[in-house]
Amino acid sequence: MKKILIANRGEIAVRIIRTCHEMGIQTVAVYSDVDRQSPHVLMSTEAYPIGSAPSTESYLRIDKLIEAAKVSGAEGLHPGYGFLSENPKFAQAVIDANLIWIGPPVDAMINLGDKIKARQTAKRAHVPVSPGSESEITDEKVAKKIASSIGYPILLKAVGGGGGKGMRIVNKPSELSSSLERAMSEAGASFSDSRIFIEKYLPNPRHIEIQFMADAHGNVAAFTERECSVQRRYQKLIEESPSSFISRSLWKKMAECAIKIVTESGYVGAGTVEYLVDENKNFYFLEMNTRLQVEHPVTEMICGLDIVREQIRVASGKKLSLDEEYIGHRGHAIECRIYAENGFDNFIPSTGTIQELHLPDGFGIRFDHGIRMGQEITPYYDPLLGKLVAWGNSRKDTLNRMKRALKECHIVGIETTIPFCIAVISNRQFQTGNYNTHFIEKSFDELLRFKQDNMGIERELACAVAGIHTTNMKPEPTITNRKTTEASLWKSIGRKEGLS
Amino acid sequence: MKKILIANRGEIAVRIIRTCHEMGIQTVAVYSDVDRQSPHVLMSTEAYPIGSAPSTESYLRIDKLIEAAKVSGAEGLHPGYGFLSENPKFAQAVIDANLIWIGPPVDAMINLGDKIKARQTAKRAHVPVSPGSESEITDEKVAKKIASSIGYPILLKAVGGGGGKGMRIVNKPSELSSSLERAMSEAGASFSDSRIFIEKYLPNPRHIEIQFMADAHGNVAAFTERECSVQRRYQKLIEESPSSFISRSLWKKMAECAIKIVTESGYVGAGTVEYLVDENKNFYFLEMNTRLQVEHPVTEMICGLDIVREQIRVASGKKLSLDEEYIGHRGHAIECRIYAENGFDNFIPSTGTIQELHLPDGFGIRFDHGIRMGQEITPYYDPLLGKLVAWGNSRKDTLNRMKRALKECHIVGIETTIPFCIAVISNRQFQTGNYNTHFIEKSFDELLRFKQDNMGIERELACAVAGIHTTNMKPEPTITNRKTTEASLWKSIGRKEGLS
Amino acid sequence: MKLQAIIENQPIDCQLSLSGNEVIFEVDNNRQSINFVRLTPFSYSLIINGKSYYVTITKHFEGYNITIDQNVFFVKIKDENELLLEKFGMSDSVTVSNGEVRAPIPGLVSSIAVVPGQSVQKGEILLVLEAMKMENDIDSPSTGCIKEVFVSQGQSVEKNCLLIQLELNENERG
Amino acid sequence: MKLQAIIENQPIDCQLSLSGNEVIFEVDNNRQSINFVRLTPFSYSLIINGKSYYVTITKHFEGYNITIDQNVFFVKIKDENELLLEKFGMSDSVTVSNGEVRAPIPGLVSSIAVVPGQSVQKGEILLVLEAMKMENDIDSPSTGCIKEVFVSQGQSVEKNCLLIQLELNENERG
Repeated sequence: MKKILIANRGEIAVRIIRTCHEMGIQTVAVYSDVDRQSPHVLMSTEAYPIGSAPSTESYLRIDKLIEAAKVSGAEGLHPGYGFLSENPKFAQAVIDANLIWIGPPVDAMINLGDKIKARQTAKRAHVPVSPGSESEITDEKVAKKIASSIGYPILLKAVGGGGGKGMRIVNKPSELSSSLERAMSEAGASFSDSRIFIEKYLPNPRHIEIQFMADAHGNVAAFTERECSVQRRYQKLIEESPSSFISRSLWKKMAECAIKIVTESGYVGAGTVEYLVDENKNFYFLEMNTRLQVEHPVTEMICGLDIVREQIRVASGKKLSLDEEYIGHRGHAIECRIYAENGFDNFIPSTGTIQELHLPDGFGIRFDHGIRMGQEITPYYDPLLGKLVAWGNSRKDTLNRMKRALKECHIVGIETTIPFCIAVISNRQFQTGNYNTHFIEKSFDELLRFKQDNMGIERELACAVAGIHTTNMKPEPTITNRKTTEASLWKSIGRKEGLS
Repeated sequence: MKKILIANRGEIAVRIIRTCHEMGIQTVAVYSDVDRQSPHVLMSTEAYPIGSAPSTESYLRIDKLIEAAKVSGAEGLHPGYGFLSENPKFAQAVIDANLIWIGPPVDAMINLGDKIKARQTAKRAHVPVSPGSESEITDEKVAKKIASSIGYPILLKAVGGGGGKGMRIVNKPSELSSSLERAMSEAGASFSDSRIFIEKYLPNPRHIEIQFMADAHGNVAAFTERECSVQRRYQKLIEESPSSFISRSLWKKMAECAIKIVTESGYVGAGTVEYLVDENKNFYFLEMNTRLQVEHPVTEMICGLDIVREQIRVASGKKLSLDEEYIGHRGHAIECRIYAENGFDNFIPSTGTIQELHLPDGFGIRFDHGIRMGQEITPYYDPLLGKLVAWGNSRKDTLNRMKRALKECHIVGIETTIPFCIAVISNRQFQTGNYNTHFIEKSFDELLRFKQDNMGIERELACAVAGIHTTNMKPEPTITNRKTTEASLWKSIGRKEGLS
Repeated sequence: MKLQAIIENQPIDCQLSLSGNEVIFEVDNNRQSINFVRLTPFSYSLIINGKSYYVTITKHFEGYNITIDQNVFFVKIKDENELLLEKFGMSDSVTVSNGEVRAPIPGLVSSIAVVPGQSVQKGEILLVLEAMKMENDIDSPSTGCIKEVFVSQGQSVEKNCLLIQLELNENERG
Repeated sequence: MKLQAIIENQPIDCQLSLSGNEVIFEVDNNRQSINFVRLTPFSYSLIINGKSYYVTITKHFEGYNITIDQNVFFVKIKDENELLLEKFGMSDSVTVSNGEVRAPIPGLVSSIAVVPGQSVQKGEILLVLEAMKMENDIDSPSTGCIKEVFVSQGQSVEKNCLLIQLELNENERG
């Protein structure tokens, strides 16, 4: 392939552009009106507008994406994650337009992307699956019946996609009706598919997943597990690999199951099998992600392989550049998702302009992001600004390095999850490696206390800075003086611009 | 150690601060007047002023450095590279002040930092040494005699330090006098030591070096070789590891020699043995660097070890965290030094303000730098802004990744070696791996042509942008309109400042 | 110069005397000498007794968001004139619960659960605001009656946009 | 609008018509439509027939340093008025070799090799300028006689600072 269209935005579009350029492949970016100045547009070889800000008018418009690919002469299309990446209709439209779809075969997407079919596929492959509904929930009555048969609490989940969207936990029958309605509405908005199914709610699970790569020549490779139990609102916040909870022999079993599903479904490309693991180390198939995942860099850092590059190679019909089936690792890696959200205030999204940007760097640090100074963070899309990844020889070294890097990262003008991530990384429970998917809710008070304990002398300092700033910035009080100030400002602007 | 003073500035001070913070060690930065706003000051736990801009008034002032260490309560001192890092008097003063010197023992510094004594030490350790003067050159007559005995061309080199400072190649007797004078003056200014010695000039050598670490418990570890043949003015520009020229068996021999020198000199800490290797793969001891080297990240990337961390551990009396003597590598790494210099105009230094900064990132990329937006690059110090390092599975992958990252790096407001490094990385000769220390001078025309060939459509585009910029920026012609512009500028400033 | 800093709603009286890049900062008779430089429009470097602080500052409502070592502080400053006005009861800083329901975040009104005239309990859902793909319930801040709904389904709203006006019960007024 | 761009000393006549974020740019009857946005005071994004360019621009002497894809171009712009003045012979852009020796880089004068009244050959060393730890020879641009030396040893000089005034031989004047 000589030219690839990336049907996405933000950090993942930037991430894919980087690998394409390293492979000597030209890139085609697409952008909505509010993304004209976004990094993926600036970095790409080519860029085409595809509509207005709401993603239904741009990044979810199959027709416009195909048209941009045709106009630009792109040979392949990479969907990234989110948006249309797990939509088999989109994949089919791409293939019908004689473009190479950088993703799994459409059949595999249908059978695995659809959460209900995925559970059936897993069962056929003899992979353990948790109790739940065998088909979609058509009405409340059916839901009530299934829920009481498997026992509350239960989980409502979207058939059409993941990421916590359209997901609701239901503790008792009285909550079922409104939760079902809300879940269906969210699922519809996020995936254009409002179907919901029911799953048994496991009390203290860890979220463990197996990333794999399969080529069209029958080669499969499964990587060391990723632990993704630090979640808020069912969305991952911090991921690491390897997991402190999973022995090599347990990993091997989970990896074998992943490969069984790949074989059963005729899967080709990159994918991830997600499991829930209970306290007794029983694991259950949770779902399959038929696309590149947000947290894929964690695996790249410990196995030394560019997963996007493998995706492109495989889509071109090439063999995997790996010759083993079970891929080991070197050291430890951890990822903190930097969202435009205030972690201590219910992860409320923050919008605004990035006034200044100082990013961490140095040995073992990687920051995959899609932001730049002066950029406007709008409420239209997912608030993920970037992913800070640290690598180290041991888990302890890696956590220390991550903390250093988080403290070095200054994204000025919006609130981010950096302070929250620092609190998590500094948390003793987290440091022991003994945590599950309830970590954030259970440790929230402790995390908040950590933050407040670190606000000693700095309170007064903040007052001093506000005082200095106010005093320094104040326009002079009289009209006469103000004119002078204006003139000198004009001069300083001129100087900045190089005019004087 | 709980607190370390870093007697340096720029990227290396930042690099050392990072490791200290990861180890939970507080840092003390020192700064000259012009460095008050430099990143190493902003990132450090503490910072103390040590004098005016010229390094003789600040970074070379032993008394002020020791005083800052005392005032701050630092327990150890890391000298970085350059400045006083190879000065045994400084090391002794640090030790006399009851501080831990993070560097080799003073004796080893004297015997190896002094280039003449180093050659003698190498000879005693049965390591091959090239022909040259056995002692320092006291006058021109002696120089003439030695030069004619070993045969022109010869090389004049500073006894007291490296980095190409005080180095001159002399082709014929008539050039000797003025070259000697200039070399002595430069050496004096750079190392407070104007002594010069003579070495046989090898025609087409490759510069290969062995990084090693030794602890106080008799453990030594030698790392895979670094190739540093891409040089201008005897200063390294691009380094990589491993070298395409060195087989594993040749590396083993060079590493063994390095360990012999360590044993012979009773060396403890991090150090590098530099060799010249001729076309027949004979290697000669060139000199020893008794300090951390600029290019140490290349080794860190392929061996997965933080060398500064090992330095600090060893200085604290701990054992190396390596248990093998010969350290292998994974993949390939390359470093481009980003200097504030125009590589296509005789590497003329460039000063000015960094108006904007966009740094490369992503898998396999590391950028150790000491700059920030708004920073003034002054002529007072070494023009190294940072070091861009790429890692990849193969040399080819690594070069492709480096090229991508160089293109992503925008340091606006000053000229840098980025365009020159792109030309080198894109050069076919360089890509084959078949190059020596004359690469830049011999390929210069080709590199320049590459640059010019890439300036096609962009010439017109540059005109368009200049036109747009001039038209957009122009103040309105009449006084009345100008007033409005002023008012709106005032407003926009206010808005920027958040006043309105 | 005397100033009052209101940090996270807590007033701190302080005194500031600037000369060049040095400032004497005094709180509760505790004097500190601070060396400061403004690095950019949005950041400062402070050195206090050798300790180095990198501080960023951006305007936020009527005050500033100030970040030190990744901790964010919201600070408002009142100068001598403002303090004097306040002393004479002329301050405008008193906030009243006036029944206005404003958008806490920018987003899209995905559904409206109430109509004018309807009575609502405190905590009852008024409308759903969709932002960054999540649906956020906007609950009633107090018990009362819907006076007016200013937005319609599908409408994009800015942060702080007035969404709904409540008629408060007498005892709910602030 | 008609403009003349002088790029690396080569004049290019061009025509520019801006409307909003679109500009029609014409050189030699070759018209291009460019979509542009100013990202920051020092950078633009251009999209031309789908091709995306990130461009940075900083003031440099009387023109601009413009960087596109890591290539740096020095461009001066003359507008219609300036072109008109030039047509009537009123241009001020003619440079003369006037015997001035200026500092090509900022640095420290580490030694001076000449004294006033001394004759020098073209290429002879006049003084040594130390910058960033390297010693740089400043050679005489032409044969002549030293009229005045404006700097002394150890002095720091800015870029473009007048170092030495030469009295040129008659045939050396430009």
